[in-house]
Amino acid sequence: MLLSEVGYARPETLEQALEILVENPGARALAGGQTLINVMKARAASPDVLVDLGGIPELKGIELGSDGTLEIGPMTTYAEVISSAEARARPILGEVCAQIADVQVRNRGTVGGNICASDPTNHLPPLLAALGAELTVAGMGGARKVSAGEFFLGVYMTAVGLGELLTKISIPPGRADGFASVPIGVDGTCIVNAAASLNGGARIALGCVGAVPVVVEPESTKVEAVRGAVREAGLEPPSDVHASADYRRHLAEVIAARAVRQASERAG
Amino acid sequence: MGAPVVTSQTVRVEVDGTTYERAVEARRLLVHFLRDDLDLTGTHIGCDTGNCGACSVIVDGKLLKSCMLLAVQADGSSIETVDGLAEDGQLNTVQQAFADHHGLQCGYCTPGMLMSATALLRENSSPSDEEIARAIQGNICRCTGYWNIFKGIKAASGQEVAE
Amino acid sequence: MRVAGERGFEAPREAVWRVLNDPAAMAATMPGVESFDVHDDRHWRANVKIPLGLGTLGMTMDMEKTEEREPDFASLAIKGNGVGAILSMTTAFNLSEQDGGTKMDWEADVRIAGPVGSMGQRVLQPIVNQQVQHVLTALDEQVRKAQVG
Amino acid sequence: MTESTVTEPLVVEETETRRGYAGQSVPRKEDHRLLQGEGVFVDDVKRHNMGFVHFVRSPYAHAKIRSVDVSKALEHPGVVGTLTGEEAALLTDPFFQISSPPGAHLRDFCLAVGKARFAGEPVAAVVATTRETARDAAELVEVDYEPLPAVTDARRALDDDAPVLHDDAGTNLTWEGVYEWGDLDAAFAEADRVVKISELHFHRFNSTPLECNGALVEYNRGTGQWTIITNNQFPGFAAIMMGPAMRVGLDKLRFVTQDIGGGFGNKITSHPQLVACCLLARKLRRPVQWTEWRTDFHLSMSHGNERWFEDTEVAVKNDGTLLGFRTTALDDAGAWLRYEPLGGVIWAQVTPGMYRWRNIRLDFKQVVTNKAPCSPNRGYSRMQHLWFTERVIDIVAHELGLDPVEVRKRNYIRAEEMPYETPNGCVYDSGDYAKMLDTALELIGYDELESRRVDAEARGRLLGAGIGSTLDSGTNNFGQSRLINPELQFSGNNEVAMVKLDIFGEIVVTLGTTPQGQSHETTAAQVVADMLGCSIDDVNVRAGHDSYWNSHAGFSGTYASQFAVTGLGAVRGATELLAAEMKKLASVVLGCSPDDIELAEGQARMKANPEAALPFMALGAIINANNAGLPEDLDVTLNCRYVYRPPFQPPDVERKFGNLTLTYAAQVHAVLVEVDPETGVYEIVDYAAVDDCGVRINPQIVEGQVMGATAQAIGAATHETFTYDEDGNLLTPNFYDYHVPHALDMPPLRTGNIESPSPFTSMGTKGMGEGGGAGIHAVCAALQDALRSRGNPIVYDSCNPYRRVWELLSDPESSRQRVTVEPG
Repeated sequence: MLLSEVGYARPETLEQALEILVENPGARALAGGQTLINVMKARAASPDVLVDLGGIPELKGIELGSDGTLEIGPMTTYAEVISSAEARARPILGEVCAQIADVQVRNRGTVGGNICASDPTNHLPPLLAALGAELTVAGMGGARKVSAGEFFLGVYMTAVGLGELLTKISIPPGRADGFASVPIGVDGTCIVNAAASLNGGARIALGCVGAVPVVVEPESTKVEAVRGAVREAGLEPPSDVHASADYRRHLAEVIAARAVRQASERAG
Repeated sequence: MGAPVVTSQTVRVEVDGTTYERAVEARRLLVHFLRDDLDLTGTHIGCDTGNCGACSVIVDGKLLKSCMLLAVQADGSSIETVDGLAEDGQLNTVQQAFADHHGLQCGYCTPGMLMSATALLRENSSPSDEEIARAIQGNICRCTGYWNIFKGIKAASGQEVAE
Repeated sequence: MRVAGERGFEAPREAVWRVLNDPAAMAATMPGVESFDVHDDRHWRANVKIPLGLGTLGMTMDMEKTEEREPDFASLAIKGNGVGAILSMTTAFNLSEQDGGTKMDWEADVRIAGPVGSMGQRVLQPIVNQQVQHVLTALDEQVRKAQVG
Repeated sequence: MTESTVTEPLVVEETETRRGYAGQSVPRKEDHRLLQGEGVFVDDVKRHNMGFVHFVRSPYAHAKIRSVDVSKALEHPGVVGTLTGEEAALLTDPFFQISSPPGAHLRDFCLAVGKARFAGEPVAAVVATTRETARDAAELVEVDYEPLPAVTDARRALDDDAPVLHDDAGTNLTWEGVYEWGDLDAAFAEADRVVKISELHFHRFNSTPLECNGALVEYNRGTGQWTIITNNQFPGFAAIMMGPAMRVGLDKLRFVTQDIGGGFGNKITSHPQLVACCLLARKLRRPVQWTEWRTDFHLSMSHGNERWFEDTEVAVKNDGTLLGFRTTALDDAGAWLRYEPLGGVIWAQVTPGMYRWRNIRLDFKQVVTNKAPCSPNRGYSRMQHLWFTERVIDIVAHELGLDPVEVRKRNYIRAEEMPYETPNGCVYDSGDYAKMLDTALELIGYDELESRRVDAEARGRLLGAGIGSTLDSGTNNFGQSRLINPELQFSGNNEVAMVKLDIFGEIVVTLGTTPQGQSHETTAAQVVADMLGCSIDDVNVRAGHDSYWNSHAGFSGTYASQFAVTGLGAVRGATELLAAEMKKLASVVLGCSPDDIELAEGQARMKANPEAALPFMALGAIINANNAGLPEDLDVTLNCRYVYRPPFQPPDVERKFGNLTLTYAAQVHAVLVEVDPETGVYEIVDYAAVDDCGVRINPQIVEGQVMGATAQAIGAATHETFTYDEDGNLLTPNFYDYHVPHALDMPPLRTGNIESPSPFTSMGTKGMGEGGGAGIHAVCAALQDALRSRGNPIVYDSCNPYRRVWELLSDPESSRQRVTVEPG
């Protein structure tokens, strides 16, 4: 419950934030804090400095481009996604954000925080991987783009390196998306989740079955094809008090098929 | 000119209409700042993982859990807590409805629960059962099973409640 | 938590054996190693800062070689002490010659206790797997270096 | 001060005709402060210069402690001092053990000494000027551990190669007892069938009150007295544990509680931490404050008893008539016996469950394991046993192809048999279980079960119905502790109340209880106002407990479903005394006989001439401030203390026979679940809870207890579990993985009520509030019913998260191997 001593800075520009991160290798970005503060309460991790991104206007907001691409600032909260008119261009985004945690967390937690935390049970990593999102990572030397499929490196680990920040999430247009999960209780922590997108070939991303989302591309959207593709993905899911590895493997097949079914219904 | 890195700073907040200013360590959680530094003990702590919602307060109009926010992050904000709900010791509508429908037993989750109910009713003056349950999903109660809390919130919104 | 696997090296068994038994080379395989002290040929200590994205997990790792049968078998006991976690691990490897290279069968029994445990198995198990993969990849690198050098 | 004690319960005055507060859902007195955040919970209390305590906890489930070095912690700025196990062992004696040998030999101190026996066990304590600093410094305490193998499965604890936790005991089997009543051989000879169940498992969980434990402890050097402001829910028990250990008399320990954020039994055994705080307050010459956080609580405090039922055999007739059973209950107490082995007898309060079988044998074995110590949890020990009897009923019905409703009705104890003496001498006071079942079935729409099944199937779901019938035995006869240890000198029960009329006419009620949400201030005021004929607003019931009020006795506290009997019994007794004194005083002033006086409308007045009246204020003023001229022999203080003592005899230790509790509230719950056969995910779609706790003083409050217990049962049945890995790490150490039900998890609930007044209590009330276990039984039964068409699996565990349901679906056969039916 009680944090270790930590430095705090609240920069007003992206550049200031990057400067602090570069100067302090032990510094970490603080987005909504709905994961990081908890990890610090447990003292499972103790950054030297927290760089609060809450004061940087350019990291917020949702824009819908003329080509239908949604550009979401990483400091946009789930609640803002849910209520955003622009975000309805890709309805699955708001629908999934509404399943995350609870009102309080949705008011504070951010899209960027959810994906940068890269907790294996989070909702957005598999969703963005399935949607084919592109993530912009900026450092002092400039910005680069990383596909969602390559963004997640491990638990709490992403392509955002030391001295870098996630600055934008770009989501291509589309509507034929689905999301399914087996959570603990109604809308609790996910035991297995899956996102599917049928915009130009079927792509499924499975969550909770490894350190990072596992992307599967079945040959068709038929249930057997989907389940077969998941079966062949060679999943090595963790075993815990909620599910054995076998059960997670089984759920991954079922849930993937359900996500694809939802996506298909929307495609039709 | 970069932003300074500090390990403590002076935090100025308005809580339920009163302005407070205190020097506080960067690591101090908002809930401890309220309870220990400002002696506003109405806001409670029931877990250490951000799950239970006993510490829920409204910061600049948004319902948040004060255990997942540093006090320094709240600098300059206006905070509403359970202490500000009643006026001159008169229970407000939501508080009275909780009492009428026995929506509390030990009373420990109640401050957070009331803040969640307050936030809901500001946005939705006539919530459905489902909307009420969603609004307090982030608040754990171990005494009531929530059923009487549902009734209390529904009644507070002026809707009829089946007994 | 028990993890096991096998790995092939394009190097003779002796070369792999040397790397595995060279504390300095082994130190280089560990994630976030900051300093390294060799007490004697069976005991060494490392200070590591395991990078975890959200922060680092500082730990002092005491390693003891518990058994050794050159050139194919050794086992180690590792005790790690950190603020967020206590680690206790036993690991063993078996080297055999295979297709001109070397095959290593390895297994490890990893036990983690302390505050990091309160974050839950959903993150712990993948973290352990991740760190093991890190060590194995770094080991490849060390074997290659030893070959070149 | 006037004091009196009686052995017989008081009789309700039949002349009372005025509609009183009793029986009405009057608003709670507690609510006004709690709704404004103005309750005083333990962590709200502050003292000048107080230091914050942080415990250093063992990361290992089992380890030798080679050394504890606090020097670096002491050097840390802001640190005030430390306490180690070695110091504690010098300054205190081991806690008194309830058990007979070998459990009696355990040496339990406030901190681990020499060895840590579960992950999370406090090993040392650090005090600093801020909470954060105390934790920083705790990390600097260097403990040299030598890890030892751990045993976490009770079934392995008695293996030859199992590590022994307590060398002083020499075995992990710390207590065992054989209970046998009736004629088992005859029962099995008469049986048409014998149903054998190899193993059933009741899992480990607790009620997780939202507020964790805590204390603020001050030491008065001049008097040698400690003031312990805490949320311990049974200070009487804490005192008898702490006083001898600390080598002081009980008056040196002043316990103060006000508002408690839920207890459910889980706040009874905080005495080790309280002792550590006392030692620190004395050593450091300053108040010390300890707040337990959620993860600390899960790791170390008050888990509910985990129990295995092995080699069960049930003797049954073809028509479903139950004749008897044999089983072995293997109870896992965790690492220490802090309230145990009382669980080894408490179950016997409900030996036959609600059923008429007369031939029962149960071999009880309790073992210690490297897990957190067990102590009472809502439904303590009876819930485990009742789950077992309910599981037996359903499995027997299932295997014999009988209707579980019919089997229950055939075997339920009948209303006309009440009061009913069980095979072990307990007396069920009243009730009509069959009627309760009918009510529950009606509420759940049982008539339409088959059409709902068809409807669910059409949606790809499996519908199942389940019943849980359960008893809530209240008001313990502590004489049952002698069945555990014949040396113990405990028996009976008691509770205290004081009622006084003060100078300005206010009535002040002081209780010995420590409520945690049970609304004692309100119900006590209802009773007092009715008896004194005044407004409930004129009755002030003091909030909380303070042992300096002298309103407590040895068994005072709030636990084991007893307030409606013991607490209100004491309140009634004290109020009767006060009423008599008020009448006597009024009669002197008004010049008549006390019999001519009635108390009504806040006045003592002459029945024949209501104009001749003294307001309560006048009575209070006369005695307290204006008493010159009163007759010398007027024996009136207007300050009455009463000790209620229920009518108990010590049980027969040899036969393990006797009445163990005074009242038996009953609950019948019925649920409908829908299972998704593809995933094992299920949902409770309908729920009915029917309760009978005799006369209800405040129906809304009673219903609140029923609802709360139901929600806890739903949580326990579905997701809540303290699960350990084989190394002894707790896998559910906080609300990340220990999923308690949220608002969205709650099914629609219908409640029903029957009132069967208890013939044994003054108002016909029964203790209540712990009967929620019915929900666990009902969910288990409903799952078994739902899965019938999928290979007929047997639900064998009390906790059925989705993964277990999926296991039952995907491999029904391995669960079926647990059950065989043989000819009798």
